[in-house]
Amino acid sequence: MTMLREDQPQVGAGVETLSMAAALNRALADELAADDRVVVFGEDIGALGGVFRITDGLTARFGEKRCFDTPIAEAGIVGSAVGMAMNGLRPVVEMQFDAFAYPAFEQVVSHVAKMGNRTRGAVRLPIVIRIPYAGGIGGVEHHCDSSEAYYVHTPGLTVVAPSNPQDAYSLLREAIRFPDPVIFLEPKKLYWAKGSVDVSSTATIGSAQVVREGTDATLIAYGTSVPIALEAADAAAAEGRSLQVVDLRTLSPFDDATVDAAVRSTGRAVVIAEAPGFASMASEVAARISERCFSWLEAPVRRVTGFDIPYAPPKLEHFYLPDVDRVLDAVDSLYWED
Amino acid sequence: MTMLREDQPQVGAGVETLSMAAALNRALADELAADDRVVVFGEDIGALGGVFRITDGLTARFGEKRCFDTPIAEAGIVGSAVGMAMNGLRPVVEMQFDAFAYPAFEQVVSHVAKMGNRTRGAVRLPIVIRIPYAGGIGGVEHHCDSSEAYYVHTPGLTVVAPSNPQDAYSLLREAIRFPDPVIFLEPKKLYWAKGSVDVSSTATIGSAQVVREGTDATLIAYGTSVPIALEAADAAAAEGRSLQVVDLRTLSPFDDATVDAAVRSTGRAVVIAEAPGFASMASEVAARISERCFSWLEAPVRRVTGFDIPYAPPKLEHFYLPDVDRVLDAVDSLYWED
Amino acid sequence: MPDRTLLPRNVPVQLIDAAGTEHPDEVYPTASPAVLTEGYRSLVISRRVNDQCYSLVRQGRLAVYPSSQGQEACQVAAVSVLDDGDWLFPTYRDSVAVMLRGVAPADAMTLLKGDWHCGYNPHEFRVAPQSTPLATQLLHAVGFAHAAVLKGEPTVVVALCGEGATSEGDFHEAMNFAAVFHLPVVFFVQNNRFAISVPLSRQSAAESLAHKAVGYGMPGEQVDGNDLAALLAVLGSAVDRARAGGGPSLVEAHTYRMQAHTNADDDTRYRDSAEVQEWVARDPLVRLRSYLRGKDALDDTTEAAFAAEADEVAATLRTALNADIAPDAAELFRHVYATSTPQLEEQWASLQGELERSAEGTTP
Amino acid sequence: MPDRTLLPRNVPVQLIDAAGTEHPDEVYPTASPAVLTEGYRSLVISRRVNDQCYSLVRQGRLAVYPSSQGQEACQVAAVSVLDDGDWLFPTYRDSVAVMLRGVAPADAMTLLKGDWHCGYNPHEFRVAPQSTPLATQLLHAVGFAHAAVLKGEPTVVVALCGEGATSEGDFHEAMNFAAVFHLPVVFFVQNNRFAISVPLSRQSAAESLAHKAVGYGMPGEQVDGNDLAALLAVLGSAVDRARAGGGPSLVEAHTYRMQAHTNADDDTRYRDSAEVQEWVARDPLVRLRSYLRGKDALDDTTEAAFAAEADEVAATLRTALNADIAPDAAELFRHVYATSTPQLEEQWASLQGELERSAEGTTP
Ligand SMILES: Cc1ncc(C[n+]2csc(CCOP(=O)(O)OP(=O)(O)O)c2C)c(N)n1
Ligand SMILES: Cc1ncc(C[n+]2csc(CCOP(=O)(O)OP(=O)(O)O)c2C)c(N)n1
Ligand SMILES: [Mg+2]
Ligand SMILES: [Mg+2]
Repeated sequence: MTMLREDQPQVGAGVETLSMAAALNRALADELAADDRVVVFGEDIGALGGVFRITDGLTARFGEKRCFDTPIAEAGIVGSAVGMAMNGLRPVVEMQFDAFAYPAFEQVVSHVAKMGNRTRGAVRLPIVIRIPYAGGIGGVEHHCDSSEAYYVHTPGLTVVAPSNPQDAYSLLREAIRFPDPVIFLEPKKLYWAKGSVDVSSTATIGSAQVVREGTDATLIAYGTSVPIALEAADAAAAEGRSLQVVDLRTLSPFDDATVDAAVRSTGRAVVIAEAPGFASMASEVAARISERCFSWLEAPVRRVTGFDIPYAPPKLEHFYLPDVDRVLDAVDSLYWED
Repeated sequence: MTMLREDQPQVGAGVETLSMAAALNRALADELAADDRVVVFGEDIGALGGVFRITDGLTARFGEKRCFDTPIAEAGIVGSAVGMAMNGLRPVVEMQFDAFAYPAFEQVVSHVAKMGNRTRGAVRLPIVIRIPYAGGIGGVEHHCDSSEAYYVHTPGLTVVAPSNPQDAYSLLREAIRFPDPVIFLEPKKLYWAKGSVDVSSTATIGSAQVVREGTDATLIAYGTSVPIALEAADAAAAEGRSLQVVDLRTLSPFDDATVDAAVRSTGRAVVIAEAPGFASMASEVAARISERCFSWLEAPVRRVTGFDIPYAPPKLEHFYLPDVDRVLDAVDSLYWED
Repeated sequence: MPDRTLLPRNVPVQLIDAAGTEHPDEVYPTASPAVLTEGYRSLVISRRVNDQCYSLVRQGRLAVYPSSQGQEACQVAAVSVLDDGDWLFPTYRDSVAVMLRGVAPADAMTLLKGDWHCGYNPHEFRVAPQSTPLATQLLHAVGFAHAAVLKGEPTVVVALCGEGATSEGDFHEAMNFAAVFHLPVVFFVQNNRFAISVPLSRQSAAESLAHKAVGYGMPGEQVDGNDLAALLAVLGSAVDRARAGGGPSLVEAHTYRMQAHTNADDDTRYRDSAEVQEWVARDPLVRLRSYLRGKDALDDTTEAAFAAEADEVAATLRTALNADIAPDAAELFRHVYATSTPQLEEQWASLQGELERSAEGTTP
Repeated sequence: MPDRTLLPRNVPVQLIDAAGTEHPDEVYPTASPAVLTEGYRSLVISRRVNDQCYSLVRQGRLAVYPSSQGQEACQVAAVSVLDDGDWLFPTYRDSVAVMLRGVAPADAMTLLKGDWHCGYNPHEFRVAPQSTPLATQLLHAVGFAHAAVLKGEPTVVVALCGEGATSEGDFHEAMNFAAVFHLPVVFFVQNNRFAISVPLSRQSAAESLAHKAVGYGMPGEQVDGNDLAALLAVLGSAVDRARAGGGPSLVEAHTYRMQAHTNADDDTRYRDSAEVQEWVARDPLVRLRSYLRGKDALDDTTEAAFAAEADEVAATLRTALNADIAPDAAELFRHVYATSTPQLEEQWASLQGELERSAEGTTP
């Protein structure tokens, strides 16, 4: 196996309309083609192509040595990824659903996150752990957790959550090329949403993006909550309120510069995330903004999050999920004096 | 085994001076004596009495059936506690150090936290998971994690962290009697700090306490950070600044009433915790206060926390740990206009 | 099961072969025709429930259905060997076993139809909630049995899992705890050859899964998982052993998952229909029927009665699942804690506010 | 190790008994006196390092020391069987093995003396960082070997753990992955009878730990862990087998932890000194010395040379650890990520501010 690296994707340059699932599949294929140190493995990701088909066709195209099924053992998957990365490969592993990543928690927290530090950089772990996250797909219990809080709290991890096919493509390629481990959270319910993807476009891990300009208040979202924020902004616009939307894209490290500038420009902020709100990513965003933008804030930072309960089952998830109305209610509560 | 329950401790009523370690040991003994459904197990907790001696003498006094060692398998310990609780016992398990609780993470998040809900209350799990947490003891890697963020974010768990022998005693007894699972975080470095303990005193899980009155700013702390907050308040008093100190005691559910009232009374707040700050318990406290006390706040809520790095080793932990100076610096930054 | 030979037999115990012919075994007796006829009745009902659920999921009445079609003999045997006070720890694929334990069929499908709870009171039926996180329930089973021993109760626990789940760390920890504490647990692995798309060969390189018992110092045995008679004998002996204080054991049943993993799965992506066809010939119902017919233990009348009973169970299930019951949002908050928290009270109040506003039509 | 008998031998392989008498084995050859003399040299150095560390921890120069006293033959053998390009995955108790692999003794003690890093570049010595979370490193070893196979490299990996660690789920998952993917890994369990205070009987009810191999379909063997000759033969054959494409195997060494778990432990709480005394008689150095003396392979001059060399190693270690090196706070932030983050930059700046202020004496 040579250490070949090419900066340009091997196939399919140009712009196409793809679902996020297809964009992720393409990103994997393009990295597998570009760098033969990349290996993809996990449960049901070979012949089946993954339960969400994100790895569809990869074994057929790249062979059993590059993309293969493992026994069902998540600590085993992540732990052996650690060893593979130590031995020069760049493993991309799939956790089937996010609650099923928990058996790997010790490996993630005590090794994946810490190896670079405990070897003074002599052993860095370029591992990508792909986790389909969040709900909205009518999944039964344990299939719709939003587990990002566990990962963003863990020093040493880089945590990414795209909200559209373009970012999914670019960020996954970037994550695979990243020198450090990346937790790559894929918003399940957006897998089938389409968008145009420029496969030659690159991404920077660590940068948020203002995805809609607005002047009255800033909505801060990531992953599944971005489309809701955008919809809410549309609805608010119809009522004459101009909402800015920031897509975090990378949760950790956090893009303070973009977020601070956005919030300071409007003086009001709502953070939207699907996970239970207590001690969550949304808490961090709210705490940071409240501290860093204190003198700019006209109103308390509101959080629209999941309730602090186990994820709701299919029949009740519409009660649970943050939606446009809930976002607009939060916006309404931002001490408007006019 | 009968279902005997007595409301009064069997031994040693009265007030005594005890270390926190001794107070915890006493609480276990008193509950073992009071309720024969209580069983204590874990790694090295039998003959050895636990690596911190918290279970010292319990096997000798109550026998192998009430207090026993298990194979080294943390998921095994927590998972079998689930089954025991289903079968009418009240297991109290020890995780040897907090990083060594991670192998049990799936059991904790997917079962311990959710069983009551998924059985509509038909199966509640009165389990106490004791975890010696945090640093300051010169421990080598993996021995000094502060992992509370992982637990407080998980719906269905109750998370307690005492800061003194009295609370340690009363809260542990209460935790064992609690109908739901409790994550009981024991601040390692305070194990040997002494205080007077009234074994007849009872505690309420869910209530914070103002442990020092003050008018200029509120320090919010728990576990290891409470003594630091108190020391800082002493130092500030010498400089003419009156700091109030709140000891959270229970991290989840959160005592908003006490905290809100405290912060509103001073208009300034600093949250102190040893864990890395990002998306942590301290983030939640800061975010809540910033939102709920917005109109009362004269300054941004400051957080004095661990850095977002793996816990520092013995030789460097003094750089890492929040200390009095850091707290006073934060207090100084609270927009004092006078 | 013999008490202390280290290795399991290297072929699965079989008492009635696929053609319905009996092969008497020197260790394991074949149950009486009366017992087996009763077992056949359960098989017929179980098969019917599997078929009914297959339709219900296509009609959108179940969110998902992991069928045990082809594995009904395992389902029936796992429950038949239990005493009333014994406990069963099932997985998501064992809804039929849950039902056979007394839970109303529609209640057994509660989670699968999209509700937030397991559908039954575990204590009432001595059945744990069906577990989805693989192998985790084995540890609960072990703890349950441990408590029984500590309390001096004669409970035996049967813990179910698939062959894929044996790869998880929790399987190992459960087996080891059970062996070290010498607990009355029977670990019953339904080896249906696939874990979703992944074949057995990717889960284990061992001689058989029953051989895993050796590493824990407990007896193991392989059994033909489509032979109800063999299952009753092997599981029964394991349960007897456990109850007599003989400790845990591991039973591997060789069977086959005849349908896709769930309705959401497409099994043509990873297996040949020819392989599925081979297993049709080993159907657990067909062979038992032909055995009982041969013994004159089953006549047309009885068969018709069983069919009618199965129809009725299916009809009840259909009716129950076709009923549209409005979900109650309050249930989301009600059971998270024994006593609600200030935070949940606030959150529920805010949701209630939303619901009231939208009921009042303030939202268009 | 024989290729495919299911069960390990039921007694540990022993070539040289506690009295120094040889017992030739039909499968495992005894290494030449020259090789064993070289091994004896390593044993002498290893013992001396253990003794030196015991003093250093009492002098506060090490934060903690988990001694391998009594287990030196295992430490020496684990490293001796490796080719230069092979990898070792050690635990916290294997500092001596790390040193024998070429790491300077003081560097091997880096973590134990209270620093934040493992003390050596793993790639330079083909030794993974010593792992504290039990059994986790076995999976790293498996992944490392898997990568070697995928890249077509001849690397063999030896993965160490204690008998207590075999109870962890990660042990199981590692064994299983290695077997399913047929990887060149030798799992080497140092069964020193105790996991801190917990005796072997509380970790396993199996015939032996080597019997666990059966459940994965790999060969297992027990060996006298205080007999360097037996260890070299059994581990050597396992390594050869792995290199030849024969897949993984499990070796259990029966040995004894002569000192407390670490200096922080009080072993009088859980074991009799009589038991410790029994094992003194089985010391790995004593028996090898008497064997080599009997073979006239070891004379006073050589012994004196070994002792002198050991003294020198100990002296170097002492000097290095007695040096007070001021800790550099910047190191806390430097290696967390390949590229630092805005948050860490801010945090480091703020710590730097504190340090400068206190250096300037603004804090009294
Ligand atoms: C810890 C965990 N990891 C992954 C999954 C996803 N998953 C659900 S069923 C399944 C296959 C299980 O196969 P097996 O144990 O053989 O049982 P079967 O479905 O064949 O009855 C997988 C991987 C899960 N439920 N839990
Ligand atoms: C996952 C995990 N749980 C618990 C511990 C705490 N611990 C450290 S050493 C030890 C005993 C290990 O015993 P064994 O595997 O026999 O190795 P030995 O110390 O005897 O060499 C324990 C319980 C740990 N390091 N990791
Ligand atoms: Mg299966
Ligand atoms: Mg040991």
